[in-house]
Amino acid sequence: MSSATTLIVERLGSRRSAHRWVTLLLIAVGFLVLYPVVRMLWRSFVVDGAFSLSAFGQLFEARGFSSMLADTAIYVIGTVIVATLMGGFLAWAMERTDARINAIAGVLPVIPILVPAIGLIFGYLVLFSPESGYANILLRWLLSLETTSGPISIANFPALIFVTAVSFAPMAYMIVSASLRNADPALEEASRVNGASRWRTFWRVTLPTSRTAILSSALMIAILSVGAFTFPLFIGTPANITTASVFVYRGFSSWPPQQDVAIALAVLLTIVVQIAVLAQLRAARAANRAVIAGKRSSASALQPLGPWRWVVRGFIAFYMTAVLLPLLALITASLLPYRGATVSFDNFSLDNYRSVLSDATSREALINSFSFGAIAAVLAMLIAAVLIYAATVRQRSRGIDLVLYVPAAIPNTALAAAFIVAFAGPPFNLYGTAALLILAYITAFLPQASASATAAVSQLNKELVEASYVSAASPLRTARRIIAPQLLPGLFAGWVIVFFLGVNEVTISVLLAGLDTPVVGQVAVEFFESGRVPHVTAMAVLTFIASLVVVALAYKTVSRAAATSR
Amino acid sequence: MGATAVTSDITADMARNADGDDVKVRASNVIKTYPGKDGLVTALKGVSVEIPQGEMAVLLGPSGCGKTTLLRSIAGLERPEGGEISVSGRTVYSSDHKVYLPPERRAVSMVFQSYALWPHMTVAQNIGYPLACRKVAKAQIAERVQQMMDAVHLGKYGHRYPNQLSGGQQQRVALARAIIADADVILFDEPLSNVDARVREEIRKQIIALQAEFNFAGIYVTHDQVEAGAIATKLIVMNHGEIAQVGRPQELYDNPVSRYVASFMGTTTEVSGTATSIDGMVALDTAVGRVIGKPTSAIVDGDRAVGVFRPEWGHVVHEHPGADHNVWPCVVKLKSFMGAHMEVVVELRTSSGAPVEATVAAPRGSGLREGQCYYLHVPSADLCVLPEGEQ
Amino acid sequence: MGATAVTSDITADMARNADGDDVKVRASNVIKTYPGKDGLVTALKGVSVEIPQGEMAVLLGPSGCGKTTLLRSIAGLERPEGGEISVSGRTVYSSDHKVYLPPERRAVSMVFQSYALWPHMTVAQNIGYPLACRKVAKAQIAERVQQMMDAVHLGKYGHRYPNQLSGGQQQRVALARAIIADADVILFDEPLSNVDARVREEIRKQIIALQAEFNFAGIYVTHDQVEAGAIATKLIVMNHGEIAQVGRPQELYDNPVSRYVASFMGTTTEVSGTATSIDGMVALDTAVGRVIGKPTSAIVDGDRAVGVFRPEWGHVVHEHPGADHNVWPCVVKLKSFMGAHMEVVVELRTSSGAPVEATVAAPRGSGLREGQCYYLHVPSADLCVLPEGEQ
Amino acid sequence: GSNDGSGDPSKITVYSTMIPAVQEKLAADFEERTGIEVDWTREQSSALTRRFHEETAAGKPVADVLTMNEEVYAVDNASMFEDLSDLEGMEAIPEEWRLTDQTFQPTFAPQKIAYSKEKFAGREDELPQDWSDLLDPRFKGGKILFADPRTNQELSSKHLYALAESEGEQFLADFAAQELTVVPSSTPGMEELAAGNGELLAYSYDMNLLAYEDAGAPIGLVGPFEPVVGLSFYTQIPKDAPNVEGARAWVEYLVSPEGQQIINDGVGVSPLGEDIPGSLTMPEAAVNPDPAEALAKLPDYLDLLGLE
Ligand SMILES: Nc1ncnc2c1ncn2[C@@H]1O[C@H](COP(=O)(O)OP(=O)(O)OP(=O)(O)O)[C@@H](O)[C@H]1O
Ligand SMILES: Nc1ncnc2c1ncn2[C@@H]1O[C@H](COP(=O)(O)OP(=O)(O)OP(=O)(O)O)[C@@H](O)[C@H]1O
Ligand SMILES: [Mg+2]
Ligand SMILES: [Mg+2]
Repeated sequence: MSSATTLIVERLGSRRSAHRWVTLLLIAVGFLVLYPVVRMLWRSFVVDGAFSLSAFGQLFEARGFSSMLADTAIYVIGTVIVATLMGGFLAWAMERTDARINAIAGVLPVIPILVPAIGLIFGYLVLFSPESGYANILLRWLLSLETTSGPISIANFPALIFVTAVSFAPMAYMIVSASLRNADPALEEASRVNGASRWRTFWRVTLPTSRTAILSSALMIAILSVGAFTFPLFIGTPANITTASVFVYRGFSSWPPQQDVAIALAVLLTIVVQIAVLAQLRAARAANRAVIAGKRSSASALQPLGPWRWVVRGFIAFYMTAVLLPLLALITASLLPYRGATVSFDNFSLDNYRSVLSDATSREALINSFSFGAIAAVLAMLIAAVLIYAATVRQRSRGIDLVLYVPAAIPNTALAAAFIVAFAGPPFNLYGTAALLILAYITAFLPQASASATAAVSQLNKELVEASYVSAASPLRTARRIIAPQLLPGLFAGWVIVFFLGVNEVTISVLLAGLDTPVVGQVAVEFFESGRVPHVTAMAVLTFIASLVVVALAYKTVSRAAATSR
Repeated sequence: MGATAVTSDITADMARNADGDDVKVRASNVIKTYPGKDGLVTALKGVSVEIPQGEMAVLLGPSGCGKTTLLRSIAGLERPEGGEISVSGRTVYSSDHKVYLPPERRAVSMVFQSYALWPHMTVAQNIGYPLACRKVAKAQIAERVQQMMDAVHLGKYGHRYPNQLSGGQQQRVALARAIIADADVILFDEPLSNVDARVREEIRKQIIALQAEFNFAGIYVTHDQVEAGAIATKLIVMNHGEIAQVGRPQELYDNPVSRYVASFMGTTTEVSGTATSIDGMVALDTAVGRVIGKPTSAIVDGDRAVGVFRPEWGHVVHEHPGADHNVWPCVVKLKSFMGAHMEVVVELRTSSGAPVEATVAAPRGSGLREGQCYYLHVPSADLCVLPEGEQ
Repeated sequence: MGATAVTSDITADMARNADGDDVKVRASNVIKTYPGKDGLVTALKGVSVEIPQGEMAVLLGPSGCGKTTLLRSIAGLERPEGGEISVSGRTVYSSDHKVYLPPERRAVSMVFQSYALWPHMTVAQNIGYPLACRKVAKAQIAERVQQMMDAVHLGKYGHRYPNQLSGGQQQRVALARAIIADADVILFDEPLSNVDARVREEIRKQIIALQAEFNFAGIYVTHDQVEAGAIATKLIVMNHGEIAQVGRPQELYDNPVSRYVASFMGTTTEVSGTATSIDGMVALDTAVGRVIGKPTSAIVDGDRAVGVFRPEWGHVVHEHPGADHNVWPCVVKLKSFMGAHMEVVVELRTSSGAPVEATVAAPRGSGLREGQCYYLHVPSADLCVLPEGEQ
Repeated sequence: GSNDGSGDPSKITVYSTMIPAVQEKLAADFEERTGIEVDWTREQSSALTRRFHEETAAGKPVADVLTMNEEVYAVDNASMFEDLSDLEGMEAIPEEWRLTDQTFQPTFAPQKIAYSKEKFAGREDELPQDWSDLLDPRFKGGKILFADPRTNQELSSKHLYALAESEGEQFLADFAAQELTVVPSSTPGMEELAAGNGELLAYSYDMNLLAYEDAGAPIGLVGPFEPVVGLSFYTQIPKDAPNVEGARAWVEYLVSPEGQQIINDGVGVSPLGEDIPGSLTMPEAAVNPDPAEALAKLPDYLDLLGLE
């Protein structure tokens, strides 16, 4: 290395400049997250240079405001309860009982994330549409019902909540199972040897000790369901259910627009969610009284459940079915010329795939979505990892947490609109570019990236890093050789999540995708609106399969890199 | 003046010694396997133990030898594949009769290595939990908990949460919780490995005192031989899922039956050679010449055997002690201060050239200097001769 | 035959003893505070230490007294609020001159309590890392790493990952990594608290041997007084962020200046009373009568003071030893087997009625029986008289 | 154009709500004639208008031609668009097809009712003949799919206004009492119908049928019923379009007989009337209620329909 490069590398690697880089990054991310929001608020609340809250007045008087609030409350609370119960119960069953099925322990939480929301919804529609739904036809035949429709309808609140919960349960599963894995199983064993039955132990020890994890997963799911859009739009509309996100969407997308009202609602949601996030951080801090006094027993004790084991396994199987069956239905539908066509080999063909793949735009969209998703996921994870690591090192995380979690509370529609307002025109002129989409994806999925990065960073042993410093390694070298390999597996998990979210994103894409930069979500909506639903299903299946391949390849690379970081 | 017997003598002895008829834990031929990476790992290869009331059996052995597994099998936290276990005369597990009682239905308490205090309960709630599970009346629980907290010197800490206590205090809460339900059998899984040396000694004494008071049968796991010796009335040394030797600590210290047990009971120096019997003693021909010692297990003439002695059995002296065997000239390599005595590493000259090192305890102030030459003498009555084999 | 001096004597002594002029670590008046729940916690209240080349200073003290904080301040992992620290004559921290060098720019290595081996690197990569950071040529690194692995008996384990090693082996990798870069100063933070008693002894000897070979200045943190005594050339007892006493282990063991230091250096028995000086000795009027001992720090006549003795300073005998002081009739309460000796707890009768307990070491086979009466004698030259005050 | 890199004279960008099949044909034919390449995008009207509006507001115009269905927007923002009066062929377009000087309609798609041929097999006579037939008890219980009026508010409110005027407001309440199945918009409604859910879809258009006819799905259309409303495709050229010249050429092509034929063949009514082969005939009773008035009444209609 020449002396000049050495000097530069040393400069880069020195502590002070590492510090400066982090500060710079924080400012950049803060700008990315806050500037569009502020611009949009400015446009809505500053009328002719004077600050005005009339938008809120309009909001409160808006048609259907109160029933929207009620619907949203039912939807969010119901989803939180069902998804947390589902995910928490699965986590407990897999981590703590002999109902655990080793073969699926690793993939159980991932599969529902792999299935795009739109695919899951179409799958359910295909299964349960009142007259032609495969499941309904089968049920009518099994129960020898004389009717031509039913017996199961998904155009109602319970079904909406159930489908959403199936999709969100992995969040609860991942958080709760991580906490169970970290908790000492001896806590439960101690209860048993002290005379408590299995169920008493569950209620008195397992539940209270997982309280923090359960609460934080509930919050995560609450945030997700406040922002959830696809589920309530497709399943909720026929049931006359309007949640806040659909309300905002209508405000933005219908013409004449009711933007100010929509923004006022978005602001309201943001405030509520931020309060919830702060409350949760507080609670987590107060409840942080884990006693890990000494050496943990190596035994990963799985409680024998006796005959209950099969009941619990039954539930696991039910959950897997709830995820995989719609996927099967979706694949079947993608082979048929239209949804009502009779299921027979004569009708099966790859025509839908052929038209999707022969269409230059949809081909381009697939390629774009995968590359944008991958790039956005890499950048989001990088940003989240660096900032969260810096926050833990400096033990001053509030500001960073706030910046990273703000987007959780902004409905994607509002976020996309804000991005157009802020970045489309001069001086940025990003309209219609890939950069704008990628920036928007990064911003929108920062919370998910941060949650994964937090989990990864919390696994990092501080002494491993310090050991590198006392070995005379510069901060840059330490980051590269010690911190990065340690974080890699955890960050990869986050990358997968963000990648999928990006590839399957619809709301932002519809508003921001330019003519030269079509993406899957936007093209799917275009297909849908031009009555090309079979093409949408084919596209969803293609996306699913391609995602699997990408993740498998990426996993191979990462696991090779991390093969040794056990 | 001679020693005077006092009346408390017999009672005290009763409390701490075995009463042969009242066996509280009996395990026979217990077998336990775990699925490992390449096939099954047999953690217990047919282990049998008997612990009478009032006794404290200590399981001693290296990491992975199966100590915890045996304890967990007795508690009901693991289900063995074979054998039989009874607690207080009641069969709690039997492979032949397909009996398996879950932990909550065995009269067994356990102190966990990680304490396993419930972080969401106060000290008083933690200690009172076993009583609450047994449906004891509230008022009575409060009273018993207070007594128990006083007994472990935690009287004023009832309202604290475990994370507000020091390690030693947490340890005592775990002890109190194990003892309060008056179980016949209490299992201790390395309860002192996490506390300061100072605190460790204190709690160790407290466990002995509590046993005298509550008269339970105890099984205590450790891999520290000093702790094992100090607390055991019966010492069980384990090796790879099997029992290597059982007896009083003194027996195992003085007369180990294998090099494995000898080295596990404390520092040893070894010299190996070929054995010849002489009058109940054994002579070994070794690199440092002829070594004479007592056999503690069967030695066949002509076989390879090892002479073993402990630091305090050897004496480093300035002048030749005059004995006609087991005396070697030596050079002091290293002196370490060990409190009551100095530990001295000496080097013996050998016929082959490669030097043999021996570790010997020397009294303080014996004037030994590093690098100087002395004589090492080990009386043949102290030196044990053991079969070669696994160490 | 008398003791023979060999030539290696002087060299060996040189290596392990202090060379007063070559101070490698000098900390003066170091102050470090942490934000606590209610205001600041002062972890170091102005600590000064000096460690010359080739010395092994041991920091001994209870949990939370600031040992780790001092080590981390020297390594640069913490930034103190006041004082000055220099390593090998170079100021690495000074509050007055606003100097603070980050850890990677100090010539200091450190062994962490948790080993802190990097799980994604092999043993050889772990050990070679400090050299790689110093831009040593690849071929040379490989060679040095192999040497180092041989030195810690891990020659064949270079390609393994840390999780494929036993605790003791991991510990040796950590040692090798700390030593390979030839740092002037190596810090050890309780390096042996996670390994088996058996392995601990072995590695302790290895650290001493490595120091003799590489001649670094070491600072070693522990809270085990036996370990401290065995490894220290200079022992520093800390108490609440301050230094309680500094000296050779033997000095601190025999002549502690406070009850705190006395109790930290090993088991003690205490009797308190009112002091009167007699001929350089001090007499105490206590509940068990008059006790005579030597003062190891200033005692004022008429003040309350405490007589302190260690188990092996007391002798439990069948017959009255004939001395005219420090002899008490006693009853044996508890006998524990401690390997080389028995530890005996005896109860002394007192004038007030509340009995005083004493812990005494008795040789094996001295025939003491629990519950019987004997005499306890502590020669006045051994018994220390210390000011009352914090224990 | 005012924007860097977008003033390429050999290319235009068309924002349009016309169906892709028509767009494709138009673009290909236009390109062949003029050598100007056409980039087109098709979205639902409100989304497209919104996109156009955001781009213009952000000073980053993309579209050279905008064809959508928002009358209010076209009128209110007339100043944003080029005057089209002097374009070749524009004089042939009747006055009532020209909303303002800046906006005209190249086609009109009357609203019809779609039905499932399967469900009506053998009882085609039971198909509704006018709006009031929809109140028949045999269509009660989720059999009528109804496109959510909140999605396309302007068009829906015009339709509901016309219905309320002719049938009386009570009609809407009675209609809702049939237990409608609400679908997000007319296209997913077609999908549901094809999937065998429901018997009728109110409402749909000829152009929606194309995709299903190709796939062989059994869907047919009835109507239009009086009062007829429908989709008006308002077309204009933004003043700050990157390629105004190209856009003018495009509009001239749209009003030419060739363009008109492609646009209307089997799916729409041409402003040039019967002269255009394949053009639908304009229903007698086509009404065009005032959009602002209709929009103002929309909340009342939603109440009557029992929608939030
Ligand atoms: N749950 C388990 N699954 C697989 N193998 C296990 C399990 N528990 C223990 N083992 C294996 O069984 C053997 C005995 O383990 P055990 O925990 O009883 O040892 P130990 O003597 O208590 O050791 P330590 O002193 O380290 O606590 C070991 O080889 C261990 O790896
Ligand atoms: N990062 C920190 N934040 C707040 N307080 C701290 C921090 N690190 C140490 N302390 C406090 O400073 C004091 C000294 O801690 P230190 O870790 O130096 O003790 P120690 O002597 O090493 O104890 P141990 O033997 O338990 O390791 C303690 O009261 C501790 O609680
Ligand atoms: Mg164990
Ligand atoms: Mg420490």
